[in-house]
Amino acid sequence: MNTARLPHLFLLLPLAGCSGWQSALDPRGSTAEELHGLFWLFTITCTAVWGAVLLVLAAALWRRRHPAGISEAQQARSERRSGVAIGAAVAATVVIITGLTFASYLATRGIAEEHPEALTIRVRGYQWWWEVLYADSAPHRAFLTANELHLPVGRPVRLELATADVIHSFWVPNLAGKQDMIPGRENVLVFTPREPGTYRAQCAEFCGIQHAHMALRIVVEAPADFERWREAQIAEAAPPMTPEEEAGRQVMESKACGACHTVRGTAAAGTLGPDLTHVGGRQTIAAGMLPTTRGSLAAWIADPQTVKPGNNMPMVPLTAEELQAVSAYLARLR
Amino acid sequence: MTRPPEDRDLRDTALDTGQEPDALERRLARIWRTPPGLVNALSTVDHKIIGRRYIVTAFVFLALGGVLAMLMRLQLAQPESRFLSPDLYNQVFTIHGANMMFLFAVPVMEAMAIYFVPLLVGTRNIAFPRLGAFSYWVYLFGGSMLWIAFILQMGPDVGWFAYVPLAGPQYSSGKRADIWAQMITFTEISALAVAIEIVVTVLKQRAPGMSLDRIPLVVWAWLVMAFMIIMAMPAVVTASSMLILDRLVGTHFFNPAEGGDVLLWQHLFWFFGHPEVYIIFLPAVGMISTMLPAFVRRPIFGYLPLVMALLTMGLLSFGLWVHHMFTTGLPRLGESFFTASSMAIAVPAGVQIFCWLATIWLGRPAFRVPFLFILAFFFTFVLGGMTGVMVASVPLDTQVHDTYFVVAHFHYVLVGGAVFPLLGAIYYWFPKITGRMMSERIGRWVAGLLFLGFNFTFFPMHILGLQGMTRRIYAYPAEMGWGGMNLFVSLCSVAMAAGFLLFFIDIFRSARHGEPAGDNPWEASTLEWATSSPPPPYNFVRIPVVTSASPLWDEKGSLPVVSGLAVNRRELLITGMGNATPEVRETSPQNSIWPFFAAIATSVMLVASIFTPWAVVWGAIPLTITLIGWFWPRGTPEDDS
Amino acid sequence: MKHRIVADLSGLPLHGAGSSSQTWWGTLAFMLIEGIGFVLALAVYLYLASIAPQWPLGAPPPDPWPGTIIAALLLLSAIPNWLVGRWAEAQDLRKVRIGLVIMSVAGILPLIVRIWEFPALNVSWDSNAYGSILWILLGLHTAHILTDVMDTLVLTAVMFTRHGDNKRRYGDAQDNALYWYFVVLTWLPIYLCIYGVPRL
Amino acid sequence: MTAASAWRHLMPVAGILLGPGIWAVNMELGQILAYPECSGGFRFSTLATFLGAALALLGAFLSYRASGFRGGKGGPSAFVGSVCALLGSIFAFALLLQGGATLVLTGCER
Ligand code: HEA
Ligand code: HEA
Ligand code: HEC
Ligand code: CUA
Ligand SMILES: [Cu+2]
Repeated sequence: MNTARLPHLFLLLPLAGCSGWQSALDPRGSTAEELHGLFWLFTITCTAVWGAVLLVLAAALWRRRHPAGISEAQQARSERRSGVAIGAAVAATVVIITGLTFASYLATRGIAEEHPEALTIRVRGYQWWWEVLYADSAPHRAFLTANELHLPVGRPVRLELATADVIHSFWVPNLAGKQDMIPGRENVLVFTPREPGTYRAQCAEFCGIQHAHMALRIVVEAPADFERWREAQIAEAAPPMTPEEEAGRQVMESKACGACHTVRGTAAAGTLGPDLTHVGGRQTIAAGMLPTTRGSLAAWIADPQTVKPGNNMPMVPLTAEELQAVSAYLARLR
Repeated sequence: MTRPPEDRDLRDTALDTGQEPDALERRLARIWRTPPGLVNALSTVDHKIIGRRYIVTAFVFLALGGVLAMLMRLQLAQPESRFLSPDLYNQVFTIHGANMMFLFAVPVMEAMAIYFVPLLVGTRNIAFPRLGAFSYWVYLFGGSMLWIAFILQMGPDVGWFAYVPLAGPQYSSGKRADIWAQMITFTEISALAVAIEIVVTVLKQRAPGMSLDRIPLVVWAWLVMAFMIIMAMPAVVTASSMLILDRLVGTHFFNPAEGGDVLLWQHLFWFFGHPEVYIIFLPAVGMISTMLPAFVRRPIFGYLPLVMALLTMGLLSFGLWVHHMFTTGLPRLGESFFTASSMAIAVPAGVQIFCWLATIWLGRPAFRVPFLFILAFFFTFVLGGMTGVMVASVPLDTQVHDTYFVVAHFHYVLVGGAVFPLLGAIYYWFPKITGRMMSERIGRWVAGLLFLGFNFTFFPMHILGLQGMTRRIYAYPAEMGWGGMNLFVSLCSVAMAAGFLLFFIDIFRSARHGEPAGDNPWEASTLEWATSSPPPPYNFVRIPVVTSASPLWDEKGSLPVVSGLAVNRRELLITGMGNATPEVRETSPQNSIWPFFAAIATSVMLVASIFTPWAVVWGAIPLTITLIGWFWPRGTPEDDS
Repeated sequence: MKHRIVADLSGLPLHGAGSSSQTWWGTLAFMLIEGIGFVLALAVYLYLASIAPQWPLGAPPPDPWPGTIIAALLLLSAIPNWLVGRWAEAQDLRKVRIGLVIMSVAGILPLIVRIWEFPALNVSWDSNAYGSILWILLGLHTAHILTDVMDTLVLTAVMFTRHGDNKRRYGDAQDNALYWYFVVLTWLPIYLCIYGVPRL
Repeated sequence: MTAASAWRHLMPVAGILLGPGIWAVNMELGQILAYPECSGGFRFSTLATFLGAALALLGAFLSYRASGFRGGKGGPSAFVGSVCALLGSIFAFALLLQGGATLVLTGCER
């Protein structure tokens, strides 16, 4: 660590600031906005109360006192006044608490509105990645993807949250509060993204060894862009363009890959791992660990346990050419 | 052991002839003492010896837990650090939390009670003292089991509340989660045992005249704590036992595929878990109420509302537990009821703060070290209480739940609300325990380092949580921008470690070379200061009589006492619940090795049952034998009636 | 600090009964702890029943005969139990000895019947959550009876030794009787849950 | 112990019996009633909560009366009565806050 940076650390504190792509202090969605307001109401009120307590404490410590002490009658009077002051403070507490509680109730109601026209997406948590299902009334237009969500700006979205194994929790602070994914329960998260951008979500419930690396990208875009993306996702996997990519496709189908992964349009039809039909087009792989490039794909496939120790993808032994081929193929799948 | 006939039923009045000035003291010392030697040390039932052991052991666990904290901070100081592997980090935070909550915080509060309740209420020993001996060994063995498992890399790694299905048979292999669950059983048995002792001592062994409105506030706090332990602990033992059964013999309590429920675990755990934190907090609050008068030189203002606040918080705390489950998808209306109760608890909390402020206002503060810790408490705990009120709001909690904001909240209330008052209490009562004062100078450094170190370490965590940093992550990407603040936090945590290190140094130094304290160095008003420092084995030469809530201030000249108790056996006084009118004399057990053996038998049975259910059956046999040995009458004078 | 004697308590008796006895309070404390444990187990039963699609889950309702016999045995045993309490209060050594032997038997009998009660539940502990909680409820109460029987046996043995004729032992016998009432009483809600709720 | 003396013993602790007791029952009701109340129909939870608050206040008042309307001076009975009066009031406050929840929320929110 560079010790020259030490003084600058103190600057970082205020600069740590209010913007961020995984920040509750930078609301870009309906729910997050409401909660942001509630947060500041509570923070300002509570800071004021805390400050008042400390002021009274300081006054109690350092107020001027009679060096010779006071008479019993004066003492009794002071005690009576203290009693009244305490009563007043309790009354003030009751009023403030009631106010904060009702603010909380109103916000609860505000974020719980139902939207029949919401876009419904099912997100299922796995140890340590996210399966995403865009449902559709026409079954051939439904599709699976992983670790990334695209949402049209301004339209309410309804996430149906499920889990395949342990408890996970879906949290995209810029857009909404979190909701747990619990085995045996069907939980729902509803919110409306208000501003386009790329946001980061992270699993917020301890789910095992790689809980730290279970993140999601959420891309909020214009409705037209969203539809374009959706059509592309519905389509089958892009065909290989070069002999190397063709060899890669065969690796996918013949080696263990196909036992766990699906690439629609090929023989690979496993469901134990993320759907790879359009993996090349995603921003990251391994649930937010690496940016999607041909090189990182190769690094991941060559040794997933070094990149993300303990995760559920085994190291599949491949020759160097097979590795190059399959990563070229997967990079092609946009 | 035969005794001369005139020894039968010898009363203390008989020794008052004035011929030998110390006859009574020497006689009592002989009857009540614990002789030297290993076997006698293992057989002692003197609450002061047991209490001392308990306190020291709890602080050892604090140090160990703090070392784990330092390891975590080292790992988190930089993004994607490779200092700790994910498996090791997950064990470290689990054991840090479980150790601090189960092996430090609750035991230390109980330990202080074991030592001080009999002295504060004016009796010779705690009720059921052998239970206390048993409790200590069970606690020691259970805590050791956890740490030995960790050293053997079999440490639990599922978080201090071990949510299922992660901790269940399907997703947690090996014995790690079972070690956690059985550690719960150990600590709950030992906590329940002490709770019973406290309840009976406070209700039935108070000095004559110590009516309900004259009981020291810390004793009230310990009484409420004891009742809370009795009502809350069964829930967590039920949960942990069901977990072991699910894992060991195939029951389905938490398996939704076979009619079980994942949330059942959370309900059971948090029904215990929330009262648990008030079990830790209320004694600390009591300590402040009892210490404050000595440092503002007047009685506490608002005795009645303070008692009410203790009772209200104790009861109300049993209805808050779902505030740990706000994001589980339960109906918001039901959850909001828990918001309401969690908000309402701020009222009695506020009452306490206001009464203390008034006490300081009306008094004349003396800025000695215990008082400095009380001031540190005000700053820190009230801040923690504010963030508590914030997370009590359902919608707000949906953003900050499971983030470092909550980590900040609970460290603020735990360290600010419990540890600071505890450290102040140690500085306050160390003279009574050892006969020597701790160092004012070092104490100021300790208080300063801990106060500043703590706030600089934990305040930024509020911001980190709001900026998206979730809990229980062994590493975070550099691109998140959390690195700078985490580094700052880790650096400041060194100040805390330094503060605690100085504290331990001061303890060791003062125990040997501290200034001799005398009976009442703080000129305090409660009964424990009426006897010598350290107290003799029998606590008081004669049981005192109490005529006010500040006995030593209101009876300046001499302490009223009663006579007539026997001195040929261990005897104390049983008094009534309301007014403490003397009812009967009662004997107090002699030293016995059986609690130690019973603790060994219990521990063997509990550890073995992690591996096979038959251990419960077979292990019950030696346990039964030791229990028979414990309760079989021995024909000692204490057995007379 | 100097002392001044303000009262002489030499006249106070040694060791009291009822609320003046520490072991009485200890017995109450144990009753409280175990009572809460039972209430929790019952709460878990009702909770699981409330979320289940049907109840009982995947098994016929338990056969009520062994449980009912035990209920009858326990209720009947309250009579000798009450007598032992009275005799202990009167400090009648011979009668207390007989009474405790009877109570030991009265405690062992339900345990024997219980051997038939577990299979009569018609479900195994590892079949599903319903089976699990049923076995726990029954197991808890069995442990309850078992520990109290052990207690009673030891107390009976002590009564036949030289330590028997002692105010403390009579107090222990009274506490033991009090606790047995608790064992009997706790069976009732458990019985209703196990055998009544499935038939609702 | 006669009925009258039993009553006399219970009065000072009315606050701590009624307040927490009603509040505990109401907590359970709040969890259970959310489901049926979502589908419309009479809001039993509102009735129960406000009625409960009134009863808790009654308990607090009874305790206060038993204490002789004194601060707490006058023996353990007065002390207990005053403590329970304050305690019962706080539970009544918690019940009122819960009642507020039933007024703002419908039971359907998840
Ligand atoms: C000593 C322990 C202690 C104490 C005293 C408290 C006190 C409080 N706690 Fe905290 N809490 C914990 C220990 C403690 N807590 C722990 C360990 C956890 C996390 C467990 C885990 O997940 O690992 C936790 C978690 C926790 C949560 C769950 C958060 C989450 O996981 O999402 C909540 C939510 O309601 C909560 C609320 C409160 C409240 C309302 C109080 C109140 O009692 C605070 C009341 C005090 C004050 C309010 C200050 C004084 C009052 C005044 C000055 C009067 C005026 C005040 C106002 C007008 C507001 N706590
Ligand atoms: C009483 C309770 C208590 C106390 C005092 C502390 C004290 C500290 N805690 Fe901890 N903490 C918890 C209870 C507590 N904690 C709980 C319950 C959790 C949740 C666990 C979970 O998620 O499951 C938690 C989690 C937790 C986390 C979150 C981990 C994660 O989510 O990934 C962090 C992170 O920084 C942390 C840090 C610290 C630090 C820096 C201290 C410092 O205050 C420590 C101070 C340092 C010392 C005490 C060391 C001094 C000792 C020596 C110098 C030894 C040498 C001396 C001799 C040998 C004589 N704690
Ligand atoms: C036994 C199961 C299994 C096998 C076999 C397997 N994978 Fe995986 N794979 C997974 C799992 C599980 C993940 C998710 C890992 C994580 O993020 O925790 C994954 C993730 C991936 C990813 C990243 C996907 C994303 O969107 O982040 C790629 C690419 C991938 N695997 C390619 C392959 C290839 C190529 C092969 C064969 C050589 C293969 N996998 C074999 C289970 C498997
Ligand atoms: Cu999934 Cu944490
Ligand atoms: Cu809580």
